[in-house]
Amino acid sequence: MRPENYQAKNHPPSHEFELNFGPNHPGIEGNYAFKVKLNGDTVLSARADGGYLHRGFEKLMEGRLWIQNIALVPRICVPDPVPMEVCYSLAIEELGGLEVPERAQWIRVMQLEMSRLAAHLFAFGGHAATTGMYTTMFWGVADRDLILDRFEELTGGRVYSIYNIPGGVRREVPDGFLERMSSLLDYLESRLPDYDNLFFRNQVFIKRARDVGAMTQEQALKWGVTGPNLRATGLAFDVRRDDPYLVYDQLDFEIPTEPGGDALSRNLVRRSELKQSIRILRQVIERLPSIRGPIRCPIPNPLAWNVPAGESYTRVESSKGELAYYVVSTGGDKPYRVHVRGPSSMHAVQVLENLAVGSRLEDVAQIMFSLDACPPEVDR
Amino acid sequence: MSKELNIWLDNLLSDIESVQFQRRNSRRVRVDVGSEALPALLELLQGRASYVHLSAITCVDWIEDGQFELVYHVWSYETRSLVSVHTRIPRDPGVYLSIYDLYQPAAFFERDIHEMYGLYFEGSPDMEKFILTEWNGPPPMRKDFDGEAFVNEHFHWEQYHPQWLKDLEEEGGGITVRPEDVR
Amino acid sequence: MSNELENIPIRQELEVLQSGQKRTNPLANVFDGLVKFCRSRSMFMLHYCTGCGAIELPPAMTSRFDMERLGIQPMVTPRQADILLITGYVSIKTLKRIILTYEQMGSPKYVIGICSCTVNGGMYWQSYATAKVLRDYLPVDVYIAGCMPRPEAVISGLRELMEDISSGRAESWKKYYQHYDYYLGNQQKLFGEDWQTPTDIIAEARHYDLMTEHTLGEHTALLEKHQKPLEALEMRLSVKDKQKV
Amino acid sequence: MSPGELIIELFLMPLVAFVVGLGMVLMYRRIGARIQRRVGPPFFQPIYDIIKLYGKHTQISHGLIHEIGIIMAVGGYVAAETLLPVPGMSGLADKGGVVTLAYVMMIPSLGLALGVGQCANPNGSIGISRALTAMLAYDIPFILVIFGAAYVYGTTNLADIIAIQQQQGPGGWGIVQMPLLALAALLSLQGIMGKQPFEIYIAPAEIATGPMVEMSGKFMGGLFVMQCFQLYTVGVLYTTLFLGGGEYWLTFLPKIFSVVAIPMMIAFVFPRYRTEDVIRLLWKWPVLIALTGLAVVLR
Repeated sequence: MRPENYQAKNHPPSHEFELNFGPNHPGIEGNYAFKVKLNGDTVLSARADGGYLHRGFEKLMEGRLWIQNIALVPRICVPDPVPMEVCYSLAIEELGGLEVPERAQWIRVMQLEMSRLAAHLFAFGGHAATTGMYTTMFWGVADRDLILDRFEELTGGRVYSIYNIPGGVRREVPDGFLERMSSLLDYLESRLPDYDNLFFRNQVFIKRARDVGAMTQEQALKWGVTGPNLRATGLAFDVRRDDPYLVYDQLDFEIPTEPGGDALSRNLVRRSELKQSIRILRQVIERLPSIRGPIRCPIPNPLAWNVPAGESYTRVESSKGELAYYVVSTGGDKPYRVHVRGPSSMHAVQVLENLAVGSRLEDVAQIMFSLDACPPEVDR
Repeated sequence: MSKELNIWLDNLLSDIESVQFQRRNSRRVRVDVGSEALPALLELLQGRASYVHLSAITCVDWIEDGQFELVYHVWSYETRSLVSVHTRIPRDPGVYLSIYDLYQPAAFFERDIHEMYGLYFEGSPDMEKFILTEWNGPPPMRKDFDGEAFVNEHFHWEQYHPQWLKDLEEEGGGITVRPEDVR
Repeated sequence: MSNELENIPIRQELEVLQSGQKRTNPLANVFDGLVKFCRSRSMFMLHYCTGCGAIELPPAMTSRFDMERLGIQPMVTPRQADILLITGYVSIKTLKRIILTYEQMGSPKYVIGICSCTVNGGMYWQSYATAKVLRDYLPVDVYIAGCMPRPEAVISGLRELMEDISSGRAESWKKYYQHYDYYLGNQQKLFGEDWQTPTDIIAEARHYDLMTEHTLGEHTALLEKHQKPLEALEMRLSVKDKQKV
Repeated sequence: MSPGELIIELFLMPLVAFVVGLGMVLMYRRIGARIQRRVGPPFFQPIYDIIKLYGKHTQISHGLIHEIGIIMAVGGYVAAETLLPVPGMSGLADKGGVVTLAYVMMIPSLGLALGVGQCANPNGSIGISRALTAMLAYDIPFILVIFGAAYVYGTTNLADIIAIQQQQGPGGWGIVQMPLLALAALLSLQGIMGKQPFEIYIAPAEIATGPMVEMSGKFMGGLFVMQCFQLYTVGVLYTTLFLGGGEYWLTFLPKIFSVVAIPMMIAFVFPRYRTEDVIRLLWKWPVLIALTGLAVVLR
């Protein structure tokens, strides 16, 4: 049977050609596409093409109740959903003037850090897979699954927990959860040397990832890079420390940086952040039993809740970078406008296009995965 | 709030007219400015006060006032504070100036606002469609575009009427509020 | 419109086709059975994350749930794939690519709709950008509902498909040829009248001997009217260095 | 040997190679699964895959050259199997010899290049150009090793090489006589098999599995069969040159399986090198080791 595909056309002789990357391509994170123009193996230009995951969240939210949107927001970033819920809840709390009980804040921090651990394990696993080392991905995803088990125990949902509501969290921490969490952290810590040997100190990987997609600190600031990608250029900026929310100002943690600004540095930053997240979680486990009190403040009937008019801009540090929500209320039972500023909207479009130029074809996927771009955040 | 910011904000008031500012808390400042003075204000913020990071540009459609509100959120890594610059422009004809020269991340946000609201930014490097390349309708985020009506017109939903429901209905029960009624 | 589809007696038709295919040679029947069995035990799934449900596929594939022990492994191009997993909501832009991908896959091919969104729009029922009922556009073999279904549910859905394949029930790919007019009509309604794909489904239907009275109709007539001759994808080329050429 | 026996052997040798190769594919996938801490595929998985691929309804051909390419790819290895002596069967080994074998082993890559070129898929073309470059890289140490081995044994006839080694017992095996050449051969084996870190020409994340991108149905099945033959060929060749061949299947099979297991285990703990790094690495270390080995044996 003949293929349906196009007949090859005779082109004028040239060294340049265009290659489509995605949307159906294993070198793409999620459902995203870009077109690269190549000369031999060198990329001359790249052009991103998004919208494959567009659902019109911002429009949907305008048509739903404040509380209904809680179920909608985690879907905006699938690998790292908890910061979305927390950020949206923080915005409503600021608008409605709600005081979140301290215990709820600590539980939120715990959740955020669990989500960060899971997302980072997923991120460098994916990066390893683009360079052909599937073992790291297999291990990383399996270890991430153990964190998802704890999520399930705490919230009832594996991926989307819908656990944070304006005013606090939905459920009390189950009995014995903290002990199980603690033993999970012990396990993850014992796994870290394995990951080092297999991946982060693997000479072949270092040779592949060094100087790939490198940017200087000035470039990163100019392009609006945030999160681990910015820290990989040597600037110690973290929303958790510099614009603190919840109880992060009471926690003791470091902000790891790397000088290189390349794919290797970005991965090493994620590797160090795993350690910091484990450290934060240990502090939470230690402090949480001593903090008693309610887990949420009373809120009006959510089905007829008119949030006071005003606007708020809240930011949290997700595993990808700076995540922000701009919420406008006109005093109705639905938001007037919600704008989601996903960190990947910078990384996956401009930064990727800029970094891809001059790189090699075999490094394009590496650049995308090392930036940890999350296409649903871009498309929304 | 740090000291420099206070000094700087005082200077600013003398520099540009029609600027109102409001401190919301130690790290958030809201500034309202006329649309003609906004680029100059942002230039000052970036050049003189280290607000180098453009966090987001948000567009809000105030259809009753016939205006678009543009909010520029800029962050300073040094003073660790966020300034939200609000400005309003008429909804019609919906053209404004790009701030790409000042902040490169603006390219994405302006492109996004262009396809979602139909607001054109002069001087932006790339006003091509990005997300809605295969969308022929009006800019969907405008308030006068009714998404639900569009959906009801173009799509239909699966009918679900299993045997157990039929049995219930025979006994006089059944669904009291059907999904169609809610929609 | 989905009622229209239900009225079409697909099952009976297939049984007729299958009994027609029953060969007289007992050895050939054994061989057919073997091939069917192997099909069910070796499923290559296309590596295409169309929506958020794709986040539960890596756990299902990797060390914890290990799909490979059921003979399922990811494949990279549609040419080699047997099953297309539609993981979650499909935006209209993605749906076009899904149909292109589906038509490029080699028969027999199977479609699995994962997540509630593929069944009925799910929580995005209000959204202007997502298609609501997947089976209007493609024949679906198995639906796995849930938002999102756990890896266990994904695997149990795949096992159900395995059983369907080995018992010969999963024949939906034939439905696409037999009722092409219906599917094309829905696609045209969503994508516009000039929608066309590079694959000549009608010629393929003739090749497989799967033409029915539902294959051709008003929509395929519309397709022929708008069909442009297929050309190579546009390539912008420039010759920079003439001496090297 | 009577012509009748020869014909039976010519038929039987590729068949045996295919069956043993299926076992090797299974071993490859099981080793991967164990390293990745999971169960792995069932015992008959490789054969299920091949039957299924040949049983697909749609067999998309991109023209005559595409089909000829796959026939060359599989046929090249089938021809190679008849040149490789195994216990009880020596086929054409007397007439061919190791030099012919080295040539025959290049045919599959060239055939693949022909077939993929016909597909006109840019990913495939990039992949095959990488594959041919990699071939250039691993063939130089490989030819040096063959030269050294032929010099040591004083013959290029594989049947004689086996006989010489078996007369002297394990002490006379190639791996004892010329350890450096054996090491160089093991390194270039990784390249011949195309496993990580020399896997750049497949590279799913970059060029969507390169040469295989347009292969479907029976063409893909052909490539799966080719993979069985490939693993078998490299295993048997290495065993013949350095591990004394096999007198009985009972000793021969463990030898060839353990030879291919080494590159398989390496493959799962390394990412892939870039093309230029592949060439740099393969032209540096294995060639240096092989040249030193040659100097030792030529002294």
